Amino acid sequence: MFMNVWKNVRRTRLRTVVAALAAALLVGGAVAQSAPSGTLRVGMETPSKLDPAYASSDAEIAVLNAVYDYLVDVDADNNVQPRLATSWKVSSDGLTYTFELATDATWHDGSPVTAQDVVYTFDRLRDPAAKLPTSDLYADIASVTASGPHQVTFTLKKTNPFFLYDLSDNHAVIVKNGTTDFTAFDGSGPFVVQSYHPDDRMELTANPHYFMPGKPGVAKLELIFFSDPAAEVSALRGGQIDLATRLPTPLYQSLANVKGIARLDVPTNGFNVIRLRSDRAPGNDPRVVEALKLAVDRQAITDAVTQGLGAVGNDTPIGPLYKAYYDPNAQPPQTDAAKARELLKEAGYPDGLKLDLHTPNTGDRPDLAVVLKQQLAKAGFDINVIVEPESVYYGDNKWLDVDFGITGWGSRPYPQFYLNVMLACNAKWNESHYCNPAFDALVEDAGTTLDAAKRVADYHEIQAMLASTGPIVIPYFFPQLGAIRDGFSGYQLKAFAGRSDLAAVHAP
Amino acid sequence: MARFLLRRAGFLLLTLVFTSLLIFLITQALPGDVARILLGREASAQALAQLRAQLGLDRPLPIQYLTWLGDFVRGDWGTSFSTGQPVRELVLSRLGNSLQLAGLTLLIAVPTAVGLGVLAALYEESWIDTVISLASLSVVGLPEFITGLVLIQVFSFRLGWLPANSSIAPGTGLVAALPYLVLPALTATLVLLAYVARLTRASVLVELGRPYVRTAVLKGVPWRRVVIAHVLRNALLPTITVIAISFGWLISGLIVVENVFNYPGLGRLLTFAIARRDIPLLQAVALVAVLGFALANLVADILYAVFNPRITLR
Amino acid sequence: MRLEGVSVGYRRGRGWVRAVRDVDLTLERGVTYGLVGESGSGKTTLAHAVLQSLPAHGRLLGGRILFRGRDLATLGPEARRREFHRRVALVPQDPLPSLNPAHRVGRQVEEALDPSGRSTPELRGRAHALLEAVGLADPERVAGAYPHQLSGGMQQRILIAMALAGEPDLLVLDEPTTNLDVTTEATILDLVRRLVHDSGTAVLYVSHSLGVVAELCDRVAVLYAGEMVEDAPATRLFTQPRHPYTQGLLDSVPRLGSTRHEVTLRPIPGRIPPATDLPAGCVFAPRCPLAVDDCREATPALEATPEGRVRCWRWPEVEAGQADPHQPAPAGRLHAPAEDAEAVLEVEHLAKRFPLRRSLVELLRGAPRRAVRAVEDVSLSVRRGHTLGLVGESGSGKSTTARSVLGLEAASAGTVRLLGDELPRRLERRPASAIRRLQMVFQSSDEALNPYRSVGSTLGRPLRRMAGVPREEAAERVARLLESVQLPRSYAEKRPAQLSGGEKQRVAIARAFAAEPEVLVFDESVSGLDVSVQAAILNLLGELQQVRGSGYLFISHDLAVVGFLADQVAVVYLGRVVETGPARSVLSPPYHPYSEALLSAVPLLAPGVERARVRLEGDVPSPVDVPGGCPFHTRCPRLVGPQCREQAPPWRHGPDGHAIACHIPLEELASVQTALFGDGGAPAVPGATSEGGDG
Amino acid sequence: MARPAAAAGIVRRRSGAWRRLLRGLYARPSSALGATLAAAFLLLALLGPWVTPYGPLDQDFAARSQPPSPAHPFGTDHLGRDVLSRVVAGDRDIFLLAGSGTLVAVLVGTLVGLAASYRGGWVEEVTYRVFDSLLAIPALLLALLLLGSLGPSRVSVLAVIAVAYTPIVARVVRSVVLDTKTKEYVLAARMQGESTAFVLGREVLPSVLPALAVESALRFSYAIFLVASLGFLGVGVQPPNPDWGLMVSEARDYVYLTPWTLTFPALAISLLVIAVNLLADGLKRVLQVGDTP
Repeated sequence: MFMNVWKNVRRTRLRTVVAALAAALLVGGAVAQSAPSGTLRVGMETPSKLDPAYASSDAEIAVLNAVYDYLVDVDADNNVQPRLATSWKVSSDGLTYTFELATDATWHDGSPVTAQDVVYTFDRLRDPAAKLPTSDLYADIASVTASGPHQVTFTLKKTNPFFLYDLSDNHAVIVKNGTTDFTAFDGSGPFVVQSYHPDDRMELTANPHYFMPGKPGVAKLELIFFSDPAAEVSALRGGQIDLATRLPTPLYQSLANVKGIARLDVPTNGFNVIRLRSDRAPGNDPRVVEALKLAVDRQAITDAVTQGLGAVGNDTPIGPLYKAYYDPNAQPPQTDAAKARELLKEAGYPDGLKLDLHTPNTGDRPDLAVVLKQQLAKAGFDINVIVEPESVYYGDNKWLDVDFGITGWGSRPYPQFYLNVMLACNAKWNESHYCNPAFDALVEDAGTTLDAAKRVADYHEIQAMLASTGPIVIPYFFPQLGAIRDGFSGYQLKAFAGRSDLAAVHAP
Repeated sequence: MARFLLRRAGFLLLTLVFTSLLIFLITQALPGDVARILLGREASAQALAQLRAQLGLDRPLPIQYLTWLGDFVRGDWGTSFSTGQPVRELVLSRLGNSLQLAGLTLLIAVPTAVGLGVLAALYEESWIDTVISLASLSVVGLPEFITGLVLIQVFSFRLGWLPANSSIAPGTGLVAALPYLVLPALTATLVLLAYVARLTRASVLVELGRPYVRTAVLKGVPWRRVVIAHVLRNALLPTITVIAISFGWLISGLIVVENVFNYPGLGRLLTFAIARRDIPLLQAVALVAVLGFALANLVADILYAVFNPRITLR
Repeated sequence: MRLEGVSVGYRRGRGWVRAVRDVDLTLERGVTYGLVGESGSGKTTLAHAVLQSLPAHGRLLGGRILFRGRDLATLGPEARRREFHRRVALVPQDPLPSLNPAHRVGRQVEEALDPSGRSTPELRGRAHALLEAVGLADPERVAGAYPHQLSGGMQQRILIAMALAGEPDLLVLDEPTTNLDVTTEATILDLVRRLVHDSGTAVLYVSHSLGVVAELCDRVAVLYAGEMVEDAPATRLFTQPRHPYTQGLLDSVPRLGSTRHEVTLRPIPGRIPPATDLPAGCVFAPRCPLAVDDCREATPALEATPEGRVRCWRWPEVEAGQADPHQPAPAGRLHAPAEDAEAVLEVEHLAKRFPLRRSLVELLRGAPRRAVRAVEDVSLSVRRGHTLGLVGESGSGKSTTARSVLGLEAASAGTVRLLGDELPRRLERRPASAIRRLQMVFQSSDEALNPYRSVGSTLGRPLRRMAGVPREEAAERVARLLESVQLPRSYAEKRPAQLSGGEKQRVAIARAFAAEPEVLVFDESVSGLDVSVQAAILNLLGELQQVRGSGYLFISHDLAVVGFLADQVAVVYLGRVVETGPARSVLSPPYHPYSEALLSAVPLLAPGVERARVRLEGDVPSPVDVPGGCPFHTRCPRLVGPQCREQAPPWRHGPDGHAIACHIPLEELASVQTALFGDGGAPAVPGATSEGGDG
Repeated sequence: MARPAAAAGIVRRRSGAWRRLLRGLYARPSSALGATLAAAFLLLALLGPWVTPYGPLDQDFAARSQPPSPAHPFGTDHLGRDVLSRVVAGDRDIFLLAGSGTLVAVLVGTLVGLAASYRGGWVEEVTYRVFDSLLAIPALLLALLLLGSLGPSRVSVLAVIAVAYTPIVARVVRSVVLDTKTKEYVLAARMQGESTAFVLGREVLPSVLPALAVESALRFSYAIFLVASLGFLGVGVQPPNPDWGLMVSEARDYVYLTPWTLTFPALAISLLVIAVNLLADGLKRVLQVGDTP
């Protein structure tokens, strides 16, 4: 069971190493010579919100990542890497971070990137009055100041071991001082937007003044939007695009042995959470929660829904990707439908429990719902599956209200995020309405302590708690699947596909 | 003639006013809070209220309607909720693409369908008629999304003749775009084909049975001339109306076809707008489509009147 | 052209139905050959066979058709076009559908001159000449018009012009005047007679109308159930027919001037057998007054007679006067109604206008609202037990008058009184008792009955609702009602589709009588029927009136029928009554000039008898722009001066309540007009069925 | 005494009409095929759960993505669901959705059409002006707008069909009513003081029925199309319902792996639409209804 996961991880790591080697070789050779050349055509979902503060989907982040720069970046192995900040220092109390910015970075309009731009960016994102989606994330920043023309200093209210990761939040691309209208796409990033046709395509060219050496590798980048992954794969097969990510499992599988196309597969910490609202009946009865956990066969779900490509989950958002933080010993109870049925009877549902299961109609969630329905039926749950468009499920906060639902969560480079926003008592998106003071204390400690060993211990305890009694089921972590046309080099697919570095890609 | 046009245009206007009201009401009733959709699941209540006021969503409905219609007529189609881009440019650029596809479709479909219909009628109950009837019937049963998939399999993947995907770049010239247009146009054609061919056949048969055909034959007019100068001259008149009606089908068909082929036309924009609850965009696309349909009908009416001496253009 | 033993059939399922059997016919130059028969006789099929224009499912099953000595079956399509189609011509029944709606008339005539479709000034000149030859005064204008812009008479003239364009050897006229008004019919017949005479081509004239054939043809063949039963020169056929069927037809036609009190029509019992179900032996035997056992077993051959041919076993006896071919006269006599009967229905100054929509432009300009003035000023009075005949051509407002009286259309002005009570204008506002007392029998027998309801259900409803018959008695009353219209009781189970035209009309009459009305309105109620059936219905109406004492308002365009049935007659033109009075007075001089033209136009069953011809020029004016002054002045052949155009004509009263609206005094009219048939009321045809005419 | 006899007569006549209709349909191979196929689909829809080997949602993990075999004649999908059972369940679904949607449209369209066009005047004017505006919106566009507004559910799909097709049915009814209301037997009924309801129901309605039968069949075939298209676009019936269009849409991702999951629902849509079209054609011929664009 765990072998499977580790095999995946190892395989990917190996591939990553190979890719990195290749890239290094290329870059090494390129420093002297290469001007960007060739065109890369990327198929992706249709983005809509391109204001960094609101952008959230993979496609939207991919656009931001190409047009703008993050202060720091996170690589495929979850290590923090320099981007606009070339180096940084952390004070010994862990409350002051000082960043040195690249001095040769410029905006696409030619003006230089300065510390003021960074200050503006984060002041905007953390402004409590504006109530942007990032305001909570950055609530513990005391100040952001330009300590020099190219030096920025962040002061924190309390320690945060993940602060660098927070600074690399998807929303946190650095924008030019004073920007409020983001339709001009005046970024500092590797690509310059030439034209944008919403719901159709975006055409970009290499930024000739880009400050990172050897980047971008291609002279032209075309982002082509698809409303339908089947059409996207048709385009890939037909040679109209070169790269596609976020492929559904069957389409990914169908690309095996297709000449000229290489498949990409990385494990992620992205998951679908099946959550039972625990502050009211029937979810407020621990026996019901236990029955749910007993009724689910996570391995079977992984096999059926992800065709075995996913990593089996343990009902906790802390997956094997987090290495040391992950505790393989924190296991939900062994699948036992009979015992579950017994528990339901004890909880007052001798004839079974009727529940509506709400789920958005995207990704593999409808499939998950269907498989779940059948598994739960054996334990006496009578599930009525209600599949809705995302706009209905998320609209009017329905997802935070319903008793039983499936919600998708994207992959993050560190686990604290999930705990803060979906499981702590006062978490903003506590959809399961889980509230456990002991749990909250552990979360608080893990999120502030600078002691790595302590943090690992906290996380292990959290996992044990969630696996046994948390009102959530996380049956698997889905893989990130993609495919790229042969001849393109340097592409390294990340768990969150939108953060993959398109500037590193070289055309044949 | 001027009066005829004026009256027709008057009708058109009336229909459009009704229809726009309908579209406005339907779109206004869309579930889900527009502001939340705009700001995403992460937005706060305060930001939502602020945005609602900013969008005028807190005003009474009639005012909203009149403002919207007035703005629309004046060419201010608003800003797309989801992309923040001006709606008009977006819709107009897509309209061009859709018209291109629709034009090609009609160019293929109409002569083929009319030809087949006439042929089937002239050889009524012969094997030619049977083959044409069977072929058109089997095509009737195939929804666009199935024919599209089949055509892609055959012409793109098996034979490799045509691209499987039609996401053409904006500003692609017609000639360069042509290979990308063929499969979608063919798909859309198949549905129209059967409909137009069957009605053409029926119309030709009706005319063939009319006494004036016998009159012409008894005059000693050669059969070829009887068919062309007498029968077709009258039989193709109702076909004009049929084509106008099938334009409505075409619009429906293109919504599906554009999605199957990822063709950047109005149809795909429409599904995008619906998925994103992008109301200004949705309203504009719907109105433009309805306007197109109404204009097609107007043109058909005028053509019909011009070619039909029985209607006096007063 | 010669037809030798021709049989024509239609495919029905796997087999063939022989609609025409074993017909021999020779058409010669200069001879006008009449082909008469009732519906179902096969005359149209025969005409199509002659023209080689049978529908796709029809085929020549036996015999040969020779044209100028060549068997037509041996011709290829191109040869047929050149050798045959260019030499024969057809004037069809419906002129409008026979003209291409999309081409100008001139082009179509030119095409008849040169079928290749060229258009040269020379051709145009010839076309204009042709149009002039058929009596179209302004060929330039007519040639530039589209068919729908011309009147029915003009359209028929165009078709005649086209038929004559190729100088055909054979001209087939297929009921060319059936759908035209009687005055138009007369002018067209005049035209045909003149043209045929001038050109000397062979003519086949197909018609159901004995009168028209008598007027026009040299020789007549009678068809019955697909067989030719008699063939003789017209003069002989109409005076001394040899076949009992021919005799029966002649006895069924009401003659102008004969009334129901003087003459009894002798209808032929039964109906024409369908081609799918022919009797053994002589096809006419089941309906024949002379039929003996031999007739029912052996089929007679078409035997030669001194001047013609006849298909009857007993013709020599008829010829010798030993057998009486007449149908027996119905028992019982109709006596004249009481002269002093009270008026049950009174209509005064009835008017009905259908307003036209104003366009937006007109509305803004404040233009007055225009209207179709279907009925302008009609006053009528129907007495108990009497029949008032209302005559006029199409467009005269007869039907609208009827509908307004009945309240089916709300009248625009005027009053309708039933038994002295004024009725509301809309039917829906009228009390049930008034609705019950005033009933109507409609025009066409095909639309008169709901095809989806059985006869019993159709009749039961009014019995229960109007006559208050309790449910349990309804079945019995339906049966009695059926018997009263001489239908078997078992017909209650039948559906309209299973009935013949005459039977349907009987049911319709029964339905109207179910409510036991005081007044019945008949709107062209016998016009669509074959003569033998029509005769039976007319007799029935007379008997029913006698028994029930209802007043009839009888509307028809057929003067002979009206003259036969009516006690009083009113003549309408453009929505106005122009002449009214007792039937006998109206049908004899002095006439209103319009009535005179109508009467003069009626074909008489008397070949060779000459009489005054009064013909009307032009068409009936549009009811939207009714001419001022006397509405008839645009067409009046006796126009006297400007007063006709400027002043409404005064009513001039004669004896017996006879009144004429005309500027010419009665005496003057009487002095210039002659009786238009016989000598003022007596039958015009010697030997026709006068009373007690069995002999 | 008379009444039972009359009732028996009516029954006999009714069955006679049915027999004539059937005989007419079976006189030509094309309409015979259409009628047989449509009847087979209907029968399958009625018997569905009793004849299918598995439930439409039942998963057999051991038999995922199986090609057609004796155990699974149409194969299984990626979740181990039997495609045959799903297609049959989808058949039932399509009759329930497209069928009852059409039925509602036909009923409402007939009632409104009858009443408005018989009544005439401004009622007719307004009714048909509104209907014309509805018809000015292409069907799928209207469906998408309405579904967007009502939210995707089975009831919404049904409502959409009803709203989209009611005006068309009303139009057909109107053309017949306008023709029929001046017929003499209708006038005769008025002359007998019959109520408007009686005139509409007993005198006018029967003449509307043939055209209505043909139109219903045609509408049904378009409704199948529409439901499938909506399912395909993802705004109609939602998973896991075995809607044919939705099945095709879902199976698009699997076209290379398990093509049978796409083939069979696609085939089912096509066959049923063709069958209903053939049937409509036959009805048109037998009931002698003219072609209308």
